[in-house]
Amino acid sequence: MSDLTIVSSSPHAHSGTSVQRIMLDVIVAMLPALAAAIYFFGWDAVRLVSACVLACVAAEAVARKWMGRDLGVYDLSAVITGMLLAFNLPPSLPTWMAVVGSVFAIVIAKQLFGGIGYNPFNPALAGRVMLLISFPVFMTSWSQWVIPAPIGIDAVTTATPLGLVKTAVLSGGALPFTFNSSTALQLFLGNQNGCIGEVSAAALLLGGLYLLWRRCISWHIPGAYLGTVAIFSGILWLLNPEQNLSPLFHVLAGGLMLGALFMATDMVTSPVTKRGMLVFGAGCGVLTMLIRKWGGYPEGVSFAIILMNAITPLINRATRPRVFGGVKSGKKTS
Amino acid sequence: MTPILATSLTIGGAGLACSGLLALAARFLSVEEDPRVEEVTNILPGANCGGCGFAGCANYAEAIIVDNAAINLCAPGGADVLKSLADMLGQTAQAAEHKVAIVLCNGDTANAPRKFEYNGVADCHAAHAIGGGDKLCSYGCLGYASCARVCPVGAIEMTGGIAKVHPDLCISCTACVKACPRQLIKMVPSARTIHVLCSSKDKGPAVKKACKVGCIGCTLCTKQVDDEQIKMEGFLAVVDYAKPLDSDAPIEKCPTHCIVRT
Amino acid sequence: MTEYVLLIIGAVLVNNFVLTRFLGICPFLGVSKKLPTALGMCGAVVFVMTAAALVTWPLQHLVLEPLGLAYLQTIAFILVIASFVQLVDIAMKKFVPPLHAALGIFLPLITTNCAVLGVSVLNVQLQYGFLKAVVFGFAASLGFSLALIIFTGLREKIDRANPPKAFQGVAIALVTAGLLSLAFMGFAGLVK
Amino acid sequence: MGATIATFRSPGGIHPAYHKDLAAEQAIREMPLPSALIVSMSQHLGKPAIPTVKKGDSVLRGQVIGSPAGFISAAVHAPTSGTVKLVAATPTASGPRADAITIDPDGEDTWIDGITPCPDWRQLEKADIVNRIAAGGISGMGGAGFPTHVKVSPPPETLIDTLILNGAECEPYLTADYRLMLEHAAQIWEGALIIARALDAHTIRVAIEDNKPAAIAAMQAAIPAEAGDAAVVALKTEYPQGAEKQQIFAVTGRTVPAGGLPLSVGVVVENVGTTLAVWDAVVNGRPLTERVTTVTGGSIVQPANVRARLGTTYADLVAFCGGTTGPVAKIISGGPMMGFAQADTSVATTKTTSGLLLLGPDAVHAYESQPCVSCGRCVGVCPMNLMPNELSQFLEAEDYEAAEAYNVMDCMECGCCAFECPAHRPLVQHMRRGKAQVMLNRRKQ
Amino acid sequence: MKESIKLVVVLTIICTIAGALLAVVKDVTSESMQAAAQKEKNDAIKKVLPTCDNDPVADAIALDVNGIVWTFFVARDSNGFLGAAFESTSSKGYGGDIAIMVGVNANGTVQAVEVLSHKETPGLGAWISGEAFRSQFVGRSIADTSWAVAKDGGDIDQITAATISSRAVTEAVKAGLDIYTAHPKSFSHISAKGAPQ
Amino acid sequence: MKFWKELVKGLWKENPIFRLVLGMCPALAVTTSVENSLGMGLAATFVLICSNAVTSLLRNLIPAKVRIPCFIVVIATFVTIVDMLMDGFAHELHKSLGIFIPLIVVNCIILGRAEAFASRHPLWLSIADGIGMGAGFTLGLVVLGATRELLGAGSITIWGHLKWTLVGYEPMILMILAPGGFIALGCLLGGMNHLQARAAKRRGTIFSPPAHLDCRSCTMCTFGK
Repeated sequence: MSDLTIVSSSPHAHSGTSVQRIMLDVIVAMLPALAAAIYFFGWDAVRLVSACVLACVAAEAVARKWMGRDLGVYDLSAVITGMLLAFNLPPSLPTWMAVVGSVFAIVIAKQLFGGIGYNPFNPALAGRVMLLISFPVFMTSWSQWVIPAPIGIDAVTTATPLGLVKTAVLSGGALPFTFNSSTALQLFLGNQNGCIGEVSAAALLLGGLYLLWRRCISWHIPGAYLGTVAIFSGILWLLNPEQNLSPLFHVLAGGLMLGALFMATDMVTSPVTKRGMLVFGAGCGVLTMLIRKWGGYPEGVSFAIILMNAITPLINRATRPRVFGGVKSGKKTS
Repeated sequence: MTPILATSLTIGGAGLACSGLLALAARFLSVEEDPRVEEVTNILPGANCGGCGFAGCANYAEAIIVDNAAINLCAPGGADVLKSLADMLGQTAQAAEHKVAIVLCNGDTANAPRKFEYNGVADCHAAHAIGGGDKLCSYGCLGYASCARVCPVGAIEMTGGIAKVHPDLCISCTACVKACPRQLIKMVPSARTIHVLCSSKDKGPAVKKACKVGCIGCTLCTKQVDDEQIKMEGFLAVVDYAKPLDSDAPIEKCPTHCIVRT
Repeated sequence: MTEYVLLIIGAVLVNNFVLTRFLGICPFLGVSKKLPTALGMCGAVVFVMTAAALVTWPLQHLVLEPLGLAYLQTIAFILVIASFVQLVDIAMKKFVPPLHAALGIFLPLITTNCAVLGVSVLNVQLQYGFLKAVVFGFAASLGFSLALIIFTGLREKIDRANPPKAFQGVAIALVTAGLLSLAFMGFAGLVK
Repeated sequence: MGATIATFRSPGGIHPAYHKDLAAEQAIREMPLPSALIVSMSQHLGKPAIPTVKKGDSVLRGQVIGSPAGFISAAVHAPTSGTVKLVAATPTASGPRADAITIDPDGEDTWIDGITPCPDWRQLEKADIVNRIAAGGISGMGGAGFPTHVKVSPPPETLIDTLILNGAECEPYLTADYRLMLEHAAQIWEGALIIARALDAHTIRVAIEDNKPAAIAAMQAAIPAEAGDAAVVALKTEYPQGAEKQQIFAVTGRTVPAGGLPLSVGVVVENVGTTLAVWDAVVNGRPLTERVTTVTGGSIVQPANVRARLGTTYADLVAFCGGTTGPVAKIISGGPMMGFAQADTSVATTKTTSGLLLLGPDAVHAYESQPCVSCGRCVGVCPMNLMPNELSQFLEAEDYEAAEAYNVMDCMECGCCAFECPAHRPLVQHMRRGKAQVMLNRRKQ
Repeated sequence: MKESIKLVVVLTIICTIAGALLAVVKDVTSESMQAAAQKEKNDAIKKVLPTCDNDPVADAIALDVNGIVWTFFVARDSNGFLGAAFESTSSKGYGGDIAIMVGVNANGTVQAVEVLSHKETPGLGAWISGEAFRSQFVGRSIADTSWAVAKDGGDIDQITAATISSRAVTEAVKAGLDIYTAHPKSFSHISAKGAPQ
Repeated sequence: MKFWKELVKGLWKENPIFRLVLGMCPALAVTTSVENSLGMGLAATFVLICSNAVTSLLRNLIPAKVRIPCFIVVIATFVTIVDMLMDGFAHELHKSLGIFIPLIVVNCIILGRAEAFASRHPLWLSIADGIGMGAGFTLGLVVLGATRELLGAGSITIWGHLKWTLVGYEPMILMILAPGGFIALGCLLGGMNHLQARAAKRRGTIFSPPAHLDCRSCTMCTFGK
């Protein structure tokens, strides 16, 4: 540093926030869910999370080095990608597959576009969807319980609650279990089969609240997302309670909480305007329910969010705020 | 033989019908348009890449003829297309002397100190607008590559904090001339190799303070030439490119070495 | 009715012409730089693909098949589609110049595009009736338009991105298309 | 009767650390004449004034040394008596060079003849008030420097019903207006009455942020009986409440159309400092030759509010305030949000110099310009409802047409976006560059 | 105008020549094209009915059940009626229609199942054409089997993560088998040699 | 020598897939296996050689205005021939290539070469160009097909006889599905760009990766004009 004064454009003050700080907050917010994952799945959770995080960070460093750029791992975004990806994996997945998913997420979905900020799709989700399509058998094999079997939902089964519902509905049978307050509590606390990070809605909510408090996310996306899912499933439920479970089930089951609070809210791949966020959240909700209800997969959160990622630039365009004092006209928003 | 005949007749008939219809349509429904538009369309590469800002090559062609759009917007076409267009439209009718761009500043980081630590957008215009640019010399090259970025052929290289044009790559599009906020880039005949690489209008002492290789207005060089091939404009020696000059004397005499042979 | 709705959902989302069937990749990659351009392209594609389905079905079922000349399908289709579009182009220029200004340049561009010929051939292969064939042509073009519009939005983002030198241009566009196609896999199974 | 609370909330806004405690309790100090004054001809918005003196001339305080170069321009007066040492193009605080007249003070500080006080201004015609303001060379002292005589002579068909005195002083660090309101409330009110009379405005509002209760109380207490519909409005403390359009909305609920002037909604906004200068010019007949500047920042030994002659160099101001503590990393003319960083302290004060800020290395924030992470914070805080994220990326790609379509011209460079940007992008600089280029492109057409 | 006429003439000539050329090639290849298509079907039938010595295609029986025509390719040898093969299509596949060929013994048990065409996901649903899945149908009849996949409580083990495809095949086998079993009379008169009456 | 040059340029210097970025539809659609890639490549090569030859022979007989329609008819004829031949003699392959056989007719490489090369060069050079470009196209398809089949199916099979298997590898089904096609081609293209940039650097020239599809030589859009 020379003894010359620094000259820059105004403003000369800054809020002190930084990308790294925000990422750190997100990591902190994921800790409760991580704890829940370790509690429910034990060694497998530790194994997958550490494999994914290490692979993501290493892939980022290697890719950036190969591209002749700075290391770039200090912003911690690769750590988040790793954790999120791990959260979206079934506990029994072989480690090498988790590593492949991590490398795909970081190299193909992120660094090829230039790294943080440039990626159009959420890397963790891209990695997850890639794994789901590449290794469907491994990605849909759910391990048995390591803690006392849950009540209400068949304890021996190796399927997720959503998977059970899908199978039942597809074969034209009745709903596989009744959904009451005790099952709801199970789902809320995490006593269910599923990906390691998605099972405990309570832990995820805790993290989500922290993010809201830290202003890392706004309520718009999760609110619109969860609300739309509740309304959509509520309508289906009212129309035909024999074939559809209650909105509460749909909100608590599967990866919805994880998706709505941690993945749909990824800043890079979600809209920047408040109206856009509402549209984005609602779109995620509709697509999730569309896939859950009529699609080939029992769970639609990942696909819904990644599809909405794709139209985020269009949403941003369409929901451009009207300039203060500007006339009401859409002529420039094409 | 019948199936072969039937097939021939069917396809032949189809060909006849289609081409006949088209010929009729072309005859009776044709719309008058400037034939030059088609001519330009044919010159353009037809990539319809939209890079020029128009929807496709035909639209661009129309814009060139009707709205006098610039003819140098076609990147895929490159210099060839530009030349053909220019020839066709007579925009550079006279076979002008081939000119190349040159940056009239030699004050690289080693020779020209900074006056403050600039922290902001790496763009010459932006830097120039803040405190008049971070270079102590308020005329010198800021080195934020605004010219290099607009060069369609990558002929401008940033070395030692100043821009240098590779004359053999330059296609004389003058984009860089317009891009420099300090008007440092001039088009000069490519045959000329002796230049005064300074644009500072400041007086000698001020220049000396701001740059080790600036023109201090000592007028020594003007005395080495016989026909004002180098003359003084205020406190700055300027090469008159209209007059031939090929003498090493001014280069040797210049005390700050701002006259160079490239 | 349900049948047609499913046909449309199938052609737009599940078996998207561009993203799963790989038809019409050239305009998909080539005309996705700016949204207005892409929209013009979409208009032209919807028109031409529907028209192609409309024209080639009678050609196949009323001319070629009765004459036992079904094997002339390719050559007949391409001739008729190309001439028809050219005709429309000329007529449009004459009678509705504004529309021609908006869609005109795209018409010849996609005349002989594989999506257009593809929809005609698929209609024959899938043995669709006339109405179904036309609806399929229309739905397929909607699918193309959807993919193109989404991709254009993404493209405007990735054009500002910072890929490594070797991946600039088509390469990164292809990777993006791949990720978009990956996302569209979520619609699998929506229509059996 | 307490102050009215503003009910309307304009979009966006931020809450920076204010640091006002550094100088808020420092009463205004008169600064003695420095050894040289460098009086710029470009102290206002619009065309620079034209020097009317040359090297060697002797001048008297209040003498016109720069005559306005058109309607939207302002006269410049000699701040003291002395000799003209130099007339030359000199760098200004905002960057570009402008003519400046260097005066060697003779120490006498003799006023020019013909200063005519006018305590019974109530007898003056409107045009006379405007003329006296124009003769005083008064321009906005809040920052932009719009010539005041232009502001107070709206086109005849325009009806102005409200005058807002801007005492928000929303910029961090700055306390000059605050001190003026505490120490000169009565004179400010009288100035306000003068302007209101010139405008035929029947409503006067004084807008002050609610983090300055003392100023609110002082202005409230000083409301003159003759002021009709007059009140002090407490604004929610939020940057940039001092921005004209935002303040008009907060106080009156009226929205100035994008690209339009406050006149179009019947409002004129004057800074309290300007109002005081108007009072001085109309009542005392004295042209604008000095102003109060807050000299503050972590590197100033004795932060203060200084009444100094126009043309006092920053170096003299700093010396008057006891010099600096430790290394100075950034010198800012104005407030931290919209002020201009300086290479050194050789620049002199002008009518718009509301503050001088010297920051140490620890208080300086550096732009690193990482890629935009689309967090949308800038969109949320933009008081003009723009999308700085998109704009900065358009401008990085030098796509000025797209930037224009995204309303870059409506940016007022308040700095909220860059303040909030976690990627430390120099957003305001992008906007400035974009605005300049768009103006250039428009002029070409 | 002259230009236009030239255009029409040249294009017409070229088209005519092209047509002729195509007709010739068609003439040359049509036999092998038909043969190839025929061979494909025959091969499939051969695979599911390995022991017959007649031409099952020539001896096919058509049954009209509720408006749908089912074709049974009858297999015979010197001992008489061996069984039949039928083609069955399920539209409930994951990626589209699944067409299978099933060979049935005279006593109504499945002899072999071949997958003719499908659009199932490679590496997943596509395993329906794998030996492991197909072989579990062998020896089953309508009566002794619960015709559903294990997940639905039936006897057929579905392919992991490809229940839909497995279910579709199972249903397709059952559909044809049902008809075969329900119409014993249609086959009972088939003798060793002569064509069915 | 000239003949030789035209013959080899398509393999690397002007490779239709990796340099000109042409014929994307079949390049993505049929490259799920080496077998299909090879079939498609050979079919396209056949059409390319024949249409190049005919175009070259007719090049002085056809008036400029009907050039394109005539070329299309010629190409469509050969495509139909290939379609019929394949149906008759390579039935399985015909089935798996499906709709993409008739679609060779709209593959920009074919018309592009006819228009850009064959209509301006003598027969023997045109044939060389057809062989070279066809070989380049086939090579591109096979490389892509091999990558996708190996990663996506874990093995490579050619006509049921030659078979290599990646032992102990769990196939990534994605690679033989649609997204895998895009991603594999994108990555291969990026890799090729990288190699060429390195080669260019060694030669001291500047390399810029293809920014768009090179449809310069395809003039299909001027049909009938």
